[in-house]
Order: sequence, then structure tokens, then C-alpha cells
Amino acid sequence: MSQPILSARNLYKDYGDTCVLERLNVDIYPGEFITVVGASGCGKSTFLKLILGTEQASRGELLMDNQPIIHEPDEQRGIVFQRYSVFPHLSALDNVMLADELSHSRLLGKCFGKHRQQILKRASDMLAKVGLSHALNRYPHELSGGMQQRLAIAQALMKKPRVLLLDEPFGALDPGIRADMHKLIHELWHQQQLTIFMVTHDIAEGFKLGSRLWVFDKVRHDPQAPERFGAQITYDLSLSQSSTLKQSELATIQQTIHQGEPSNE
Amino acid sequence: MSQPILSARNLYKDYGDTCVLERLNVDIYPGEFITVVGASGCGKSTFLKLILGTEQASRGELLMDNQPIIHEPDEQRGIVFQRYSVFPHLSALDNVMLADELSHSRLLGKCFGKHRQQILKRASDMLAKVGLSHALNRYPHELSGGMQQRLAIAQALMKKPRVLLLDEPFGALDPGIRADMHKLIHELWHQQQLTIFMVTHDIAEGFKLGSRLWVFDKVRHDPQAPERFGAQITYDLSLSQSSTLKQSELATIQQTIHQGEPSNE
Amino acid sequence: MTRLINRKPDRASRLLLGLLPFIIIVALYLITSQSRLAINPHDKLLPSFESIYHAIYQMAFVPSRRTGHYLLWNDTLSSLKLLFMGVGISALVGLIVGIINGAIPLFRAPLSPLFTAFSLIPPMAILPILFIVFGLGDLAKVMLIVIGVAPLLVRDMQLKTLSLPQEQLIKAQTLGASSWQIILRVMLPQVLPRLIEAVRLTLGSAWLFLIAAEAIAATSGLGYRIFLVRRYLDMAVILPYVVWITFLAFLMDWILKRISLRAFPWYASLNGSSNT
Amino acid sequence: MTRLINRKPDRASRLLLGLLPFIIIVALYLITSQSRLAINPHDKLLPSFESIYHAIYQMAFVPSRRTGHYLLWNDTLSSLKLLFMGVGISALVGLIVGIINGAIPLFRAPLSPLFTAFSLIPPMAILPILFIVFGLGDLAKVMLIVIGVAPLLVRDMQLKTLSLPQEQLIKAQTLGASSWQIILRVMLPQVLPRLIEAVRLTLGSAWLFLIAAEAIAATSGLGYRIFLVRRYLDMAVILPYVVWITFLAFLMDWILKRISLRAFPWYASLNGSSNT
Amino acid sequence: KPTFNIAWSIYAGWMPWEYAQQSGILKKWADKYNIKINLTQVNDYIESINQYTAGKFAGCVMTNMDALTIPAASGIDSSAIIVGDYSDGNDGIVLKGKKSLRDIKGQRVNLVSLSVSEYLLARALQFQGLSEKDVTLVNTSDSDIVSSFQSPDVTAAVTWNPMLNVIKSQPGAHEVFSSHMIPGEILDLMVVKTNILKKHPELGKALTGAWYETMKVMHSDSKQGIAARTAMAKASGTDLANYDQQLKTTHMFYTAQEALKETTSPRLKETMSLIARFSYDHGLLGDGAPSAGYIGIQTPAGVYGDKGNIKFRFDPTFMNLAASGKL
Ligand SMILES: Nc1ncnc2c1ncn2[C@@H]1O[C@H](COP(=O)(O)OP(=O)(O)OP(=O)(O)O)[C@@H](O)[C@H]1O
Ligand SMILES: Nc1ncnc2c1ncn2[C@@H]1O[C@H](COP(=O)(O)OP(=O)(O)OP(=O)(O)O)[C@@H](O)[C@H]1O
Ligand SMILES: [Mg+2]
Ligand SMILES: [Mg+2]
Repeated sequence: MSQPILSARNLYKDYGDTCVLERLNVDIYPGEFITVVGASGCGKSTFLKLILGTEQASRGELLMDNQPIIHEPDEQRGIVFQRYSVFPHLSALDNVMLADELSHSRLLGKCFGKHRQQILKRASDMLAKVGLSHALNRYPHELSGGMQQRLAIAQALMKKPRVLLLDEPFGALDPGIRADMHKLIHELWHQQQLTIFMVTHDIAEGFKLGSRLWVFDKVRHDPQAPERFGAQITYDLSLSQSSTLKQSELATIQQTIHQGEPSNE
Repeated sequence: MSQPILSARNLYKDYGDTCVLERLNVDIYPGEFITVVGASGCGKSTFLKLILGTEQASRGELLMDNQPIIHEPDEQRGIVFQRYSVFPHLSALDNVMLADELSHSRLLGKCFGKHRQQILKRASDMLAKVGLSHALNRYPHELSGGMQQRLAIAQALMKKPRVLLLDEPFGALDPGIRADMHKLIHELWHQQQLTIFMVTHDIAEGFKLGSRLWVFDKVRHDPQAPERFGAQITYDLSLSQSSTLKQSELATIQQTIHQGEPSNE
Repeated sequence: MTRLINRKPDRASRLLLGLLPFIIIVALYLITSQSRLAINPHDKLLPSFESIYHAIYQMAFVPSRRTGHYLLWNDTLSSLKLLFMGVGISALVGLIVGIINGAIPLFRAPLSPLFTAFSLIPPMAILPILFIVFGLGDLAKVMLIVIGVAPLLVRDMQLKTLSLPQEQLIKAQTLGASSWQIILRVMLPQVLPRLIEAVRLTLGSAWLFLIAAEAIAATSGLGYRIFLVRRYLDMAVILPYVVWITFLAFLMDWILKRISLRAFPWYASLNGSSNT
Repeated sequence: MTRLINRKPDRASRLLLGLLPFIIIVALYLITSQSRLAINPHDKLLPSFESIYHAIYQMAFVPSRRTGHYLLWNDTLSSLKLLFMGVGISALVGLIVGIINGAIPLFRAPLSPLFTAFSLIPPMAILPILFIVFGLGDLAKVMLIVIGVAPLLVRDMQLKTLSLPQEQLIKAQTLGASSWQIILRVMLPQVLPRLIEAVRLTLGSAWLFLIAAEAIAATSGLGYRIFLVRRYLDMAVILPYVVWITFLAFLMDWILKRISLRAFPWYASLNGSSNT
Repeated sequence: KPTFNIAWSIYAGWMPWEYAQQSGILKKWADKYNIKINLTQVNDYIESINQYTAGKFAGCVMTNMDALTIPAASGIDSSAIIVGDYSDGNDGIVLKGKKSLRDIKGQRVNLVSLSVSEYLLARALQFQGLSEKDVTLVNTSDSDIVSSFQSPDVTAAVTWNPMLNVIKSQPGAHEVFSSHMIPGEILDLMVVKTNILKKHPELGKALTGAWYETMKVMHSDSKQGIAARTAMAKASGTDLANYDQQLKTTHMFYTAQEALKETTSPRLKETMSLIARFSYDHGLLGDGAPSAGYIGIQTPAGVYGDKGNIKFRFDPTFMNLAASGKL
């Protein structure tokens, strides 16, 4: 197997006295599609932020290509959030063109003339890939939720990121549109040979999309001080072998995820 | 069969030149659970508003108990929206107590002493029914989306409405929580012998919950003036017989619903 | 028996109802004015409509004997010039400092408390200091507006910049944007419509400061005229001037709203408050 | 090489950086003051810290020989009394008229245009009229504040009431609420925290009007004192008074913010703007 | 008890009113005539006259010029019952860096427009054979004239005390003209509405009685006199030395006899005609005024202007009573 693109070594993350993530040791290899499930508030987004560089590990290290990861978002790591991922003041085309414009014009962040034409071409192609050819000049608020997420993905892919991070990207979408998006992201994963790390609340989605599924959960509990221990990766399933998963295990996972939802307390 | 609780007679609804609903003729009987699916913008919410009384028919009539329906929301018709259904400035308990307080104190809309105790008792019972006993004193913003919708249902049921209207009540919820809510609403329907009218985007939900499923769709199309013709009820299925539904029909319905979603244009 | 909150007047009655209070006010004025004038025909407090009309005619369409200017237009021009300069400079300061404060924590740390303190100082109290520092010319008046308005705009722009979703900034960074590029292409365009909105909200204060400054030292201007003719209680001039200022204020507000709707079509839909 | 926008000073350096501009201002003052005093020891423009201290001591801790009052406290009390009355009345008017306007279309139709027009009139321009109508006592000063502030509050409350989700009003009606009950139990409590916020925003204008009014007709008050000693250019009194007014303004803002957070815990989470 | 509201504002020659109130002298005289007098201090001089004109006050202190241009021009028949002083250097023109009045030509002059300051300037320019066209007038509020004089772009100002003293003491400032050169033209009066005075002559008696008793106290150099002047100084926001200096340029009529002499002299009528013409030229008599004499001014030496439209009267009745000790 190739070199891991990301590896966590004894990784801890605390916020003050609260331990969120505890002693993570794990490798991610190029081309994997990792889906992450877990109870609400167990630290999934936190782990994603560590990869992104907006948060730093409290102890241990997170390596990218065996180098300490850069503590700031950069072009190697693309991201799509559940919301606010596109720029409301730019049309769909401008949103997608932005990345190239920024790299070609360090001063103005805006290109003109021939350069612009080239970038425009690339951006239109990308928008065509995500099925937005008919909405090039619309503003995000004129797009439906599903179209906005397509746009966000197209925008992120323009930079050819080594890792694409998705934090519940389809959480706000209706079931029908969600199914379309699943198809799209799966196609793009194959076509562009991406490494994808996706957080989701929907375990079915996790199984359906991923090549590998993680479950985050607390192993140790201190009833007096629930914030004392952090979450770990309790299941790490390679989904090609998922058929061997026992029914009882599946039920456990299902339960794990839902225990964070307060309505079931 | 008993008298219909609601009946539409040649009902039309126009907004200016736009015809939204066209010649509806239909009866709803007490105890039915009607689920309504249809493309986005086809007039599902509009029909619900007609029942609620916040909109009036342009032509034809809408009868409740064979009387013209009251053109203003009242206590006979409870409602749960997708959002904004509970009062953010009241705790869960106060939200549910509100209905009784309003009817007992016309002037202040607030009860004290013994009265208050009685109402409090009723409200707590109702909250227990929807599984919110542990969150009596929390404000809505301290509740998860699912809990807020439970609260909204509890609030609406305090008035024992003759018809309970639900406009995509679970549209904003995660799949896991959604399943819990399905169970809850089904139980309440049986226990309280409600007449329920529910709009949804999720066709599976429609089939699973309802005793009768409607599909709204435009029958006639004028390519030059798409706003000329309104939607009608193209399928009206009694779900006890739904097993006889042909696979091809199901596919048609599925497609109908999705044609409104702009991302598939 | 629909509820009161559900009873909606139609367009025509809404218009009529809207005019009603103004008609009542005018009628009340006429009655009291006439009864006062019946007692003392020289009364200047509530002049008759004829004298008001005469005064307007004199101010607007007859050149002044002393200077040869049409006083109303001259006053309006000179006030508007100062107002535009003051508000323009404030907007520029507010935009630049506000964005920098919002974007860069190292600037925010020293500048934010400073501007908060500034925004709390009542500008009228430091008028003497202003006159000493900036003289008595137009500069002092413009500066009074700037000192009164700019700190508010700075704070508003800073808040708006800070309230941009963190996700957007992260996204921009993953697209390779530098700090400067983020300011230029992500923050600036999104903050601009809010600037117009904030300017609209502070326009009232700007007028206030301008009138106060003109009352204290000036040779022309709308506020100057009002406080000058106050010396002989010439309400026939003061009243139309007040109405005129109110109209100008309304016009500016309306124009800014139009501009914002035109230039930033995406903004109105994001933010219901834009039709304030 | 992290980006500038990502470099965040820690608590201690943030505090230091925050103090920095104030230290610079004080230092600059000291230097220019000393150089002026070296040329002319009687210079009143930039008094030394000793004379300022002496003036503060005289104003705050030595009873006036004439009246036996401690002037600073007396002035503060008299100003605050008027301010509270003016702002209080404005808040009440704003709340009541604003909610009624927002709730009942039949009232909104005539009242909304009226208050919009009122809110555009610059109160300074009608100051002479106000004094004539309301006399020279406290009433005129309170009224100036009310006329300047209340229309803004009315509009804000009206907008806030109108912006309550339609769904809530429908829901309340399905629970059997009458118009009055909806106003009382749904609208009023949700609009109250916004009232506090709006009052905070208009407090600056209220101070402005108070100071302007006190300058024209008063026998005590912070604005009065500043205008009285202005004739003698007694900066040793003016400067501490300005700082004191600024501090009072800050204090009031802070207290209102606290009250809002305490009394309406649900509001802050709904509305990010409450930590303005 | 009939109650009367009287307004006054801060000025060297009017500070005795404050003392009369503080010391109880005013109340004593009011009680004597069985009336009640409320004395109100108004910070802004013009506002006090406006209020008087609008009907909020029965009486008000003002200069002869303002009495003509504001109440009288608004049709309020007013009587000056006490002539308290005339400005004898209390109003002045100050130039920065220039020593002669001639140098004022072409300058921007800061003053309260349409006030006695402008009258003083007009008179000064007349002496030099200049006219107002030779200067640019900048209307400047009296309370801000001092601070504005600090700025380099202000080079000329016309104002009155106490501001005048502060400005004069600035380095480089020279007083090039003062009311000392036009004695008796700027008179400071107690003005009462004529109709009220007719109905309640006891108001005039009480005010006049209180005034001259205060004058007596203040004029002496006894301990009591110094205490009185110290109180007046404090009330006007300054100290005794400064206040005494202001009094030096105020020609107070400490006795009723002195005041009467001024009031009954034919010079008063001439002065008033000058002022009426000045006011007419500046449009202060209103747009409807056909001539300077449109408003009749009654003085003991005769009426200036329209006898059928007398709105401003110098009424020596009460000063006469005071002089002859009949109050
Ligand atoms: N900046 C922060 N300061 C303190 N605690 C934080 C911070 N960010 C997150 N936390 C805490 O860390 C824990 C994990 O949060 P995180 O957002 O990673 O959860 P999550 O698994 O993404 O949950 P969800 O499914 O709701 O998105 C939570 O308990 C949260 O309260
Ligand atoms: N107040 C209104 N004025 C004019 N047109 C309206 C109004 N309300 C709704 N419409 C139009 O009526 C049509 C039906 O709207 P409605 O909200 O009932 O659709 P819907 O079926 O509920 O759609 P969705 O699934 O998106 O909620 C839409 O085309 C909409 O634009
Ligand atoms: Mg998360
Ligand atoms: Mg709908």
C-alpha cells in the first residue's frame, strides 16, 4: 500500500478541561472515502478542524505526508460545510472562478481579458460536471439547497485538493435531492481520484458512500465528570468487507449515533 | 361512513393571474390521516392555508361540517409548521400551557394559583406523552430540532383540534430523529383519534404514515403560459389498498415530486 | 367578526388613512394660527399660510438684497456640500477601519476599544475643542460630522465583518486566498451594502451635527438660516426650512435605498432588514 | 508564516494593545500641554494635570459657596433625571405605539407614515419651536429627547413586531388567542429585549439632545456647566466633564446590556446582534 | 396672589437680579405688594426674549435694540421700566495682530449676527467711512466665540463681556473699538408687557424697589457689598476680580436719579432712531415694515416713528417713584 496521506499519532484534543478526542492513532491513505458517524457533540467536526488546520492538537501529532500538518487552511485541503460554503455576493460562475482568479492575480484577486476567458472556460466545465450549466449567472440565493451544495463542491474541486473534507454536506437537504447528491459525489470521487473525509449523521449514507467507515464514541465514562474522557474511533470498518458485519454490531452503531440526540434522553 | 369533516367543492385558488389550484372536489372524513406529496411550488401549502383560513378560495367553496369554513385560524384547526411553531420566549412548559391560559384568562392570558396548577398538570402530562418530561423548563433554543417539533405537536394537541395540519413538520430533521417522530405521530393519531392532514416532500414518509395519500400535480400544461393552469389531485390512494399499486405508478409519483426541484432541470 | 390583527385596509383606504394625520395637523395649525392672528396681527409665532408662502417666495425666488443670492438654494447647496463631505469621509473611514478591525485581530486589539470610547463621547460636548483644533471654517463642521458619525460606522462595519460566517473565511483560505485577497474579494463586497444601510441609519445624526455646527458659526446653510432668523422669531422662514430639511432627509434615504437594491441584488434576500 | 487574519494576540497582549492608544493620547496631551504652558503659563487651552485635578476636586468635593451643593454631583443628578425621563417616555411611547402599529394594520396605516415623517425631522432644527411650545423648564428638555428618540423607537418596535414569523401569529390564533392576547403574550415579550437594544442604540442621541437643550436653558446639568464655563474657556472643567459624560454613557450601555442578558436569556441565542 | 414670571440671562449688568433673588430682597418686595415673582434664569439670551415674546414671561431683561426687533416687531407692546446700565466698553471689537480699526477691512468678522454686536460694528465702520460690505460677517454663537478665537483662521471678533475680557487677554489680541466710544447707545433694560403693567402696576413697583435696593448693597465697598458681588461673580461662572473688571466697563446706574437722567434726556430718542434705522436696514423689523419708523417708540422726550403703532415705551414712572422714595 502507498504512503498514508494523513496520520494521527497519539492525538488528543482538549478544550480547557473538556477532553474531546482521546489518543487517536490512525492512518488515511490516498483515494480512501472515509465516512464518519457518531453521536452529536462527540468530536467529529473537531477532528475535521484538526485536519483543516483551524484547530491544533493538544497532545500528539497529526501528520500530512509524514510532515506536521500546516496549522492554517490551505489549497491542499478542500472543504464543504453544511451551510455558508459559497459566497452569497458572487454568481455561481464567479464562485467557481474565484480560486483561479486568486492564484493568477495576487494583488486584485480578479482577472481580465484572456486570462479571464481561460478561467471562465475551466469554471464552466466544472459547473457542467456538477450539473449546473443552466445556472451559471444565478446568485446563490436563487439556487435551491441542493444546487448550492453542488456549487460548493465544484468550487472546492477547482483547486484539485489532495483531501476533500465534507462536514454533513447533505444534512440540510431533502431525501430526494440527497440521493442525487450521493450519485454525484460518488462519481466525482471515482473520476477525480479524490481522498474524501466525510462527516455524516445518516448511517445509511455512511455505509452507502464510504470505502471505510469510522464510528466515534467515548470508550470510558466518568459519571461524575462526563467531560473527563474524550471520544475514540470505536469502529473502523473497511466497507468492502462490511457484509461480514454482524447484525448486532450494526444495531450497536445505530444506537451509538443516536445517543447524542437529546430527545432520546 | 360518517359525515365528511372537510369538503372542497369546485375549489379554485388564483394569485393574480397565476392559477395555483384548479377545480378541487374532495372530501375528508374524521379520523383520516391524509399525506400530501407533490412537486415544489405546486400548491400543497396553499391548500393547507385554505383549510387553516389564512387564505380564501378564489372560486368554489371549502366546507367544514358542511358549513363555509371560518376565514381565520381558530381552535378547531391545529397546525405544526416546519419551523417557528413554538414561542422562543416561553419555556417548554409555558409553551404548552399557553393554550389553556389563554382560554381561562381572557384579559391577561396568564393564570395564577389553583387554576395554574391544574393547567400545569395537564401540560406536563401532554409533554410526557411526547417524551419531553425531562425538558419542562428549557427554552426552545435549548432543545434540538426534533424536540422542538415534539413540543409544537404537544402544544397543538392541548386544544384538541378537530383537524391537525402539518406542513413538512419533519423536513428539517435528521433521518434518525425523523423515524422517532414517525412513531410518535402515528401513536398520537391512534390514541387521540385525530384527523391529520400532512404535507411532505418524502414520498416514503407519505406511504408509511398516512391512511390516504394525495398527489398534487398539474394535469394541463400551457407551454406559453405555465401559470395558466393550476394543480389538481392526480392520485388519491387509500393506503390500506396500496399494495395493489403498480410499480410503474409508484415511479410516476416519484418523478412527479422531483420535477419541481430545480437542480434536476 | 375577524380579529383586529387580521383586518387589513385595502390600498385606497390605506392611502387615505395615511394622509389623515397630516391633514389633521395642517387643520389644527390653521385654526390656532388664525385665532392667534385675530388677537395680534403681528404675531410671528404661527404665521398664516400667506406669510409662509411669501417667505418661501422671498427666500427661493428673489435674490437677496445684500448678497444677490437666492438664499434657499444657496443655503441648501452649502449645507449639502458639508453634509456630503462629512458623511463621505465618515463612510470611508468606517469602511476602511471597520474592515481592518474586523479582519485582523492584531489591529482590532488596539483600535476597537479606541473607537468604542470615541463613539461614546457626545460630540456636542467637545465642540470648543473642535473649534480650537480645526478653526471655524467648513473643516470644523465636516469634522464634527465625522467625529459624530465615523466611530459608529467603524463599529458597525467591524461587527458586520466579524459576523461573516467563519466558514466563508476558511473556504477562501482553502481556495488559496491571502489575507489581503480575503479582505478585497470576500469581506469588502459583502460589507458594502451594510455600509449603505449604516449610512442611512446615521444620516439623521449627521444632519443634527451639521445643523448644530451651522448654528454656532457659519455664513450660510440651512441650520445657519434657522438659527439666524430665530433672532427675530421669524417662524414664516423657520417652518418651511424645517419641512425642506425633512424632505431632503427623506430624499437621501430613498436614493440610498434604491442604490443598494440596484447594486447589491443578492443582499436584500439575505437580509430582511434592508427594507428598513 | 500564518496569515495576518489568523494571528490572534493572547489575552494579555490584547489588553496591552487595547490600552496603548489611550496611553499615547495621554502622553501626547502632556507634551503639548507642557510646551504651551512653558510659553504662556496662563494658557487655559490645555491645562496641566494639576489644574485639572484641582478643578475636579473643586467641582466634586467642595460644596459650592453659593448654593452649598457639590456641583458635579448636582449637575450629574439633574442631567440624569432628565435623561431618564426623556428616554423612559420615549421607550414607553416606542413600545406601545410600535407594537400597536406592528400588530394592527388599521392603526399602522395612519400612524406609520406619521412617525416616519417625524423621525426624519432633525430635532435641532425645531429646537426654537420646542422651547416656545413647551417653555423653558424641564419639560422642553424632556420633550426634545422624546421628539428626537421616540419616532426612531416606534419605527424599530414596529419593524420588530412585523418581523415576528407569521407562523407564530397563526399558531397563537389556533390556540384561541384574541388580538389583545396575541399582543400581550406573543408580541410584547418578544419585542421587549429589542426595545432595550434600541434604547442602547439611541442613548447617544439622547445625550446629544440633552446637552444641546441644557446649553440653551438650564440652571444646572452637565451640558449647562460645559456651556457656562465655555465662555471662559475653562478647559480644566470641560475636559473632566467630557470624560465623565463618556463614562456615564458607557456605564448605562453596560447596565442595559446586563439587564437584557439576565432578563431575556432566550434572546441572545436567537439574535447574534444582542452582543453589539 | 397674582404670580408673574420674569426671565433673565447671564450678563454683568443683570447679575444683580440673581442676587436679589438669592438674598431674599426680591421676595421681600413682592410680599410688600402682595404678589409673587418667579425669576427664571435662561442660559441662552435670545431664547429668553423669544419666550417673552411667545407669552411665557411677563417680563424679561434685554437691550434696547432687541426690545425693538423682537417683541415690538412681533406686535407685543412692551415697556422698559428700569434702565439698568449702558455698555461702556462692555461690547468691543477685537482684532488679532492688528492694532487699528481700519485693518478690519476685508476680514471675516465673527459675531452674533443681528445683535448689538452687529450694531456696534456698523457704528464703528461708520466712523471709518466703511460699510458692512467691506467685511464678511460670520454668525458665531456667543458661547463659542471664545474657543473659536483660539483658532488661527479667526482674526476678528465682536462680542460682549465676559467673553470680551477673555478674548482681549489672548496674546496678540487688540481691542480696536468699544462701546465706550458710543456711550448710552446700548442700554440694558428690564422690559415688561405694557398690558400687564397697566393691570398690575404693583409688579413694576416691586421690581423697581428690589432693583434699587440691590443696587445700594452692591455699590458699597462694605463687607456686604463685596459678598454680594462675589455671589454675582460666582453665579456668572467667574471670580470677584474678573467681575469687578466687567463692572468697570458697565456704566451702572446705581441710583434711580442717574437712570432717570439718561431716560429723560432727548439723546435717548436719537439713539433709538439710529437703532430703528439699523434694524430696518437689516430687515429686523419684519418683511412687512414699510419704513424705519413703522414701529412707534415712546420716550419721555417724545415719540419716534408712527404714533399710531407704538409698541415700545420707555416708562419712567417707576424709576420716578423710586427716586422720590415713594415705593
Ligand atoms: N471552541 C470550542 N470551545 C470549547 N468547546 C468546544 C469548542 N468547539 C467544540 N467544543 C466542544 O467539543 C465537543 C465536540 O464538538 P464537535 O462540534 O466536534 O461535535 P460533532 O461531533 O461535530 O457534533 P455534531 O454532530 O453536533 O456536529 C462538543 O462537546 C463541543 O461542546
Ligand atoms: N402570497 C402569494 N402571492 C402570490 N403567489 C403565491 C403566494 N403564495 C404562494 N404563491 C405561489 O403559489 C404557488 C404554490 O405555493 P405553495 O407554497 O402552496 O407550494 P408548495 O406546494 O407548498 O411548495 P413547497 O413544496 O416548496 O412548499 C407557488 O408557485 C407560489 O409562487
Ligand atoms: Mg459537527
Ligand atoms: Mg410548502
